[in-house]
Amino acid sequence: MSAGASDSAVGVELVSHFATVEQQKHAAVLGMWAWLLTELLLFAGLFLTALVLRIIHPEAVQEAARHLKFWIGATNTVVLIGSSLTMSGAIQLSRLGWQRGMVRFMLATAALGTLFLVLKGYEYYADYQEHMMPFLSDRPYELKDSPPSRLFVNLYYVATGLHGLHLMTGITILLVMTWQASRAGFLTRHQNRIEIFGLYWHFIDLIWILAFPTLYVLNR
Amino acid sequence: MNPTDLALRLWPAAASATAVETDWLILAFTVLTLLLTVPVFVAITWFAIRYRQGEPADRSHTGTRSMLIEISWMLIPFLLTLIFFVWGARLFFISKQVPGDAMVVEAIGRQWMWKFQHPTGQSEINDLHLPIGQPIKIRMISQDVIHNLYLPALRMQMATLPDRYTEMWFKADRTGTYRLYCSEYCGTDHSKMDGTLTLMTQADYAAWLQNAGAQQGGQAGAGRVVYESYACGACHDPGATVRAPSLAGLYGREVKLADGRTITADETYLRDKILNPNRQKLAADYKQVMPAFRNVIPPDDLDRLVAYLKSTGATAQQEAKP
Amino acid sequence: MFGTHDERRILWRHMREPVLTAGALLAMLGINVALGATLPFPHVWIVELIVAGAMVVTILLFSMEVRHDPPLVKLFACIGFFWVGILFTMTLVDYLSRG
Amino acid sequence: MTSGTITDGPALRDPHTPDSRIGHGADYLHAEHTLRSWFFTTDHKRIALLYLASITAFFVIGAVTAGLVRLALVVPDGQVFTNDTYNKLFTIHGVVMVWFFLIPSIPATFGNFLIPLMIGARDLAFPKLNLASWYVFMTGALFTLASVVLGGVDTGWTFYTPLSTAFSNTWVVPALIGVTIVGFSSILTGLNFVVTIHTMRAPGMTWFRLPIFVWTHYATSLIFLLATPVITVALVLLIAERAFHIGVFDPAYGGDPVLFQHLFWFYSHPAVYIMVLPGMGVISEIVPAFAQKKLFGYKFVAYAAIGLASVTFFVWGHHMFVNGQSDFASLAFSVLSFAVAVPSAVKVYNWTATIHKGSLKLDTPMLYAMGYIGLFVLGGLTGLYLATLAINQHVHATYFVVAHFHYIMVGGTVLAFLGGLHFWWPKITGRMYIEAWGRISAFLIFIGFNVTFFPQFILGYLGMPRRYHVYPPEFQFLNILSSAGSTILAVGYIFPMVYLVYSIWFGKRAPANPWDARGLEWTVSSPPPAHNFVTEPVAPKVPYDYPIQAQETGRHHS
Repeated sequence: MSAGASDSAVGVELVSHFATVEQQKHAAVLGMWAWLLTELLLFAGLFLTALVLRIIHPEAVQEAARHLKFWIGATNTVVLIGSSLTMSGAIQLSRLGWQRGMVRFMLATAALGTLFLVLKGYEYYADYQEHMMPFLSDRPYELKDSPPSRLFVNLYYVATGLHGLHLMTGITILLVMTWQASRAGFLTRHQNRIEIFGLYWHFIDLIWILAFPTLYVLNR
Repeated sequence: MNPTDLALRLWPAAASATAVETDWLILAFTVLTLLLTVPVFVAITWFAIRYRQGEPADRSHTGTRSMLIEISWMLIPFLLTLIFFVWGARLFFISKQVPGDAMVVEAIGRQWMWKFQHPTGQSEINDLHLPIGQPIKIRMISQDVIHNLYLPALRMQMATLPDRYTEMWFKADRTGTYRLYCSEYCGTDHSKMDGTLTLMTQADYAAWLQNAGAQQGGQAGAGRVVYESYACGACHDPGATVRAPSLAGLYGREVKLADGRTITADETYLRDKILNPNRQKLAADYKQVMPAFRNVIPPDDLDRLVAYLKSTGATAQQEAKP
Repeated sequence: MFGTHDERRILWRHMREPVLTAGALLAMLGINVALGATLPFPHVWIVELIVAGAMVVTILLFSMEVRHDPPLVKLFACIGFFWVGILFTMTLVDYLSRG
Repeated sequence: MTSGTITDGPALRDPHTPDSRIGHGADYLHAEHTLRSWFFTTDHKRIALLYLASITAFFVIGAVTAGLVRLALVVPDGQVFTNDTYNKLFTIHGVVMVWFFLIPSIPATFGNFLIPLMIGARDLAFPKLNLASWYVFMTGALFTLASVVLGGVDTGWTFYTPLSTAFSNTWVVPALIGVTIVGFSSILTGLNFVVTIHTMRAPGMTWFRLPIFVWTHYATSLIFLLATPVITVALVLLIAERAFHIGVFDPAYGGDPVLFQHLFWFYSHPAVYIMVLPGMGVISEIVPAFAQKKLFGYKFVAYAAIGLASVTFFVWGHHMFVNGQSDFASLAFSVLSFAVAVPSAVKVYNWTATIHKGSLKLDTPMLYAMGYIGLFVLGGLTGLYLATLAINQHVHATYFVVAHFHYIMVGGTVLAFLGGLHFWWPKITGRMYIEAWGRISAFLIFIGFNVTFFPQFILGYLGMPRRYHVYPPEFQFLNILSSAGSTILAVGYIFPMVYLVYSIWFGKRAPANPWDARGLEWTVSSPPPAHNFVTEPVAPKVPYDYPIQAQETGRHHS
């Protein structure tokens, strides 16, 4: 047997309150884009805060940014770009109707996403070791001579934490969908779910592409 | 004139040229507002009567160009209101350009009191005495949350921020007693963070500084504010939920301590008890619950607080003697 | 997996664009990481910002396939960035003009 | 793409619908009866009623706290409550009224109920998401109510840091979490409306055949989507700062509390238009219906809705003229604020021109609409006073501001909400209320409102700061007047609650179109069938095709 192409056609099942499948697909795409708008503005608030901190306390922010784990951040960016590639692969195969290959690509995507979180967790652990958690009352802060640096470090935790939360949500949805998609007939009824989820996944990637330079690179 | 003189006032007193011009600005703006709205109200009422269903009326429409109407009733009010933008902006920027010869008064906002310090060193709490005919710059900062110093008679206010200095300046030209407020909500006693602004002639101001009303009679009064701002009364006032000794009449009295000694409550005793009450000289029948105020209360506040406690002591003794 | 020659050919035809996109993203990331690690000249952040912007555009147009989307979706993709622009510009008007 | 050009759709027929199209079969209220059929419904009409019930409850909470605030202010020396209690009361009033009543009020009820009917769709694009948004709303409400039950919160609805993060000793975190969660409900509703209006319009229902109500809800939804996330993140930063000491605004370390205000007002100024635009939509439906005349300048009003939703994002700094932002920024925000007046003015003049040479019926909804026009104009123009830098320097954070935004929010949104409620009540419930009672309530509310809030303009100009429990005695007379007015207002609010509820059981049955109004929602039976349209809905060739057609075409009609 080949890559798992099923005999039945790829398609979307019509839900009753829509008139046509085209309308239904269009609505789904538009709905996801509307959601992504809100995600962008959510993170924009954090990026703006980073920029303002940089403007009012340039030295302190630079000092704090130098303590971030630049190479873990860079590696994590590579991991996310890789996960975007596998997600694109899953979308391409879903269009071809190659269900088994698609499922493998989806599992790979989830694995890469998890790898990102593991690396992120390790980074937090290293931060902890290096006394870069100013909010812990029982652990003296490394840069205690530069009070404003705390603000940037705090922002780093909120921004990466919120991004991690989005990634975790994404991985959960992806795994549930992989389980559904591994059953026969999924692609004949719900192919567009893969595409819609792909938009979300790529956008989480996009946010990180912005967060990495904002937090790690620009302030060095 | 006393601000409480009139039961119903419809216009606030103005004590500077800027305040008077602000009044003219708002009056002129109100005239424009009426010009723009009264015709609408009249028209609505008139149409509602004239074109009631069943009333015989001409309801035919000529082919007027709606485009022209739409653009004109958008643009004309906009351009008219822009006059007021320019006027308001001009006044605002004048009130931001501090003259070089301005007298600088420092202001500190704190939950829930104002402290003002004159250039000659005298300071006062909640009340502010200032000369007229002289540009005055108030340079201010907050010690905790955001406050806002509001002087309605001068049509001025400015936030006091915890992280940086802000300023406002004015040149008053009318003597009198006016109100000052904190206008940025700042917690429990926000509405008690007010006081009076006394504008006086330069001679009177100089005399006032000489007599240092701020330093002398004001000290105990200021201490009362300190007492309240540190919420001493939450435990020490009669009827407070936490049981703590009453402080009225304490000064100069004999106090029985928990270790059996008896001691006179002099100034040193009061200061020690405030700065470091930890178990030292604990009064009999009471538990040690009071927090230490060392490094919490600034020395000048402590002076005032002690002055206040001394004054309540004096009053109590006088009442007791005759 | 993907046993036959035909299947590999089809697969490559469909995967060429995602692979090239990922390659381009990695290359741009490489530039940014190199700049960030070496800091070769002052104000290097301007170049880094431009490269990051190019990466974002690449993801939008290629990974998210906005290129092939109807005008309405293109508008939706742009409008968010425009609004971020409003937020940043008007806030910076304050911070950059504070005395 | 489905939007855009005006084309004649297929099979356009006379929009004056014959009775033959009026539905048979069970209407949406009687289609099912179990509790489950209400709490797990995906029918936009039933979800609208779930919202109506919840926001009415919140309105009652907000109104009672407002009444207690007015009661406290009868005496100047703060004898009625402790300062802390007073502070908690006005905070609860603000939080509940803004986030749990005004913002969801018209969109979540009438928007939910009417948008599918008006555009000829069977439901919103994402019915399950619609139900989810109600549950999200109720979850947020639960957190906020928890903070109230635990002992209240005293930061004011603006949650300014560092008061909210470091100094308040009340239940700030649950309140913040509640408001954050409610934001998601707004986002989901807005998302649903945007997608629905783009993709679900009936054949032939082009953009310029949509009622203004749909246009204003589209504009509102854009604000939901583009503004709400920014306050979400601002509140998340506050929660992190207060609960975990992960702070970015903390002045103790050199943070800038003014930055929070920027993020807060980037949402909260546009939020005013979340409250105002749907109200404008309601008025734009009521006025033509009761003048029996086409809305004047339809296209201008439609564009003005989108224009307002956009320019409103450029003006937030006028809340911060004296808060420590730069003078140059204040200048920029001031002039941009004046530009907002333009699209606002258009609407008022357009409604007036619509009445001109109409055939007027002064029924309850129309009375509310006329009250709305008057109060909204005053509210809007006093907003310009506040945008004027020198005036703002005096009246910022005084009762002038309080009066101004109550003219917008109560005079605007609440009157529009009540007008809409009376206008569509027959459609929603299938019953008629007693007209005379409706008229009395409209008069009472209009008079009570003005007696309550007009004195506050004077108080503000005299210099009485807002949020003052203890105030100088010279302000007592005007405060008593204001409190007296609020009792009239309260009676005016209680009236509709009584006679509308009464009408559900004892009211006359409503015909499909009791007002002889136009629009697809009036072509279905009252209450509408469970699936909205029994036969394929047909869009009218022009919107507002009332008997009296006005200028724009230049043609003469009867």
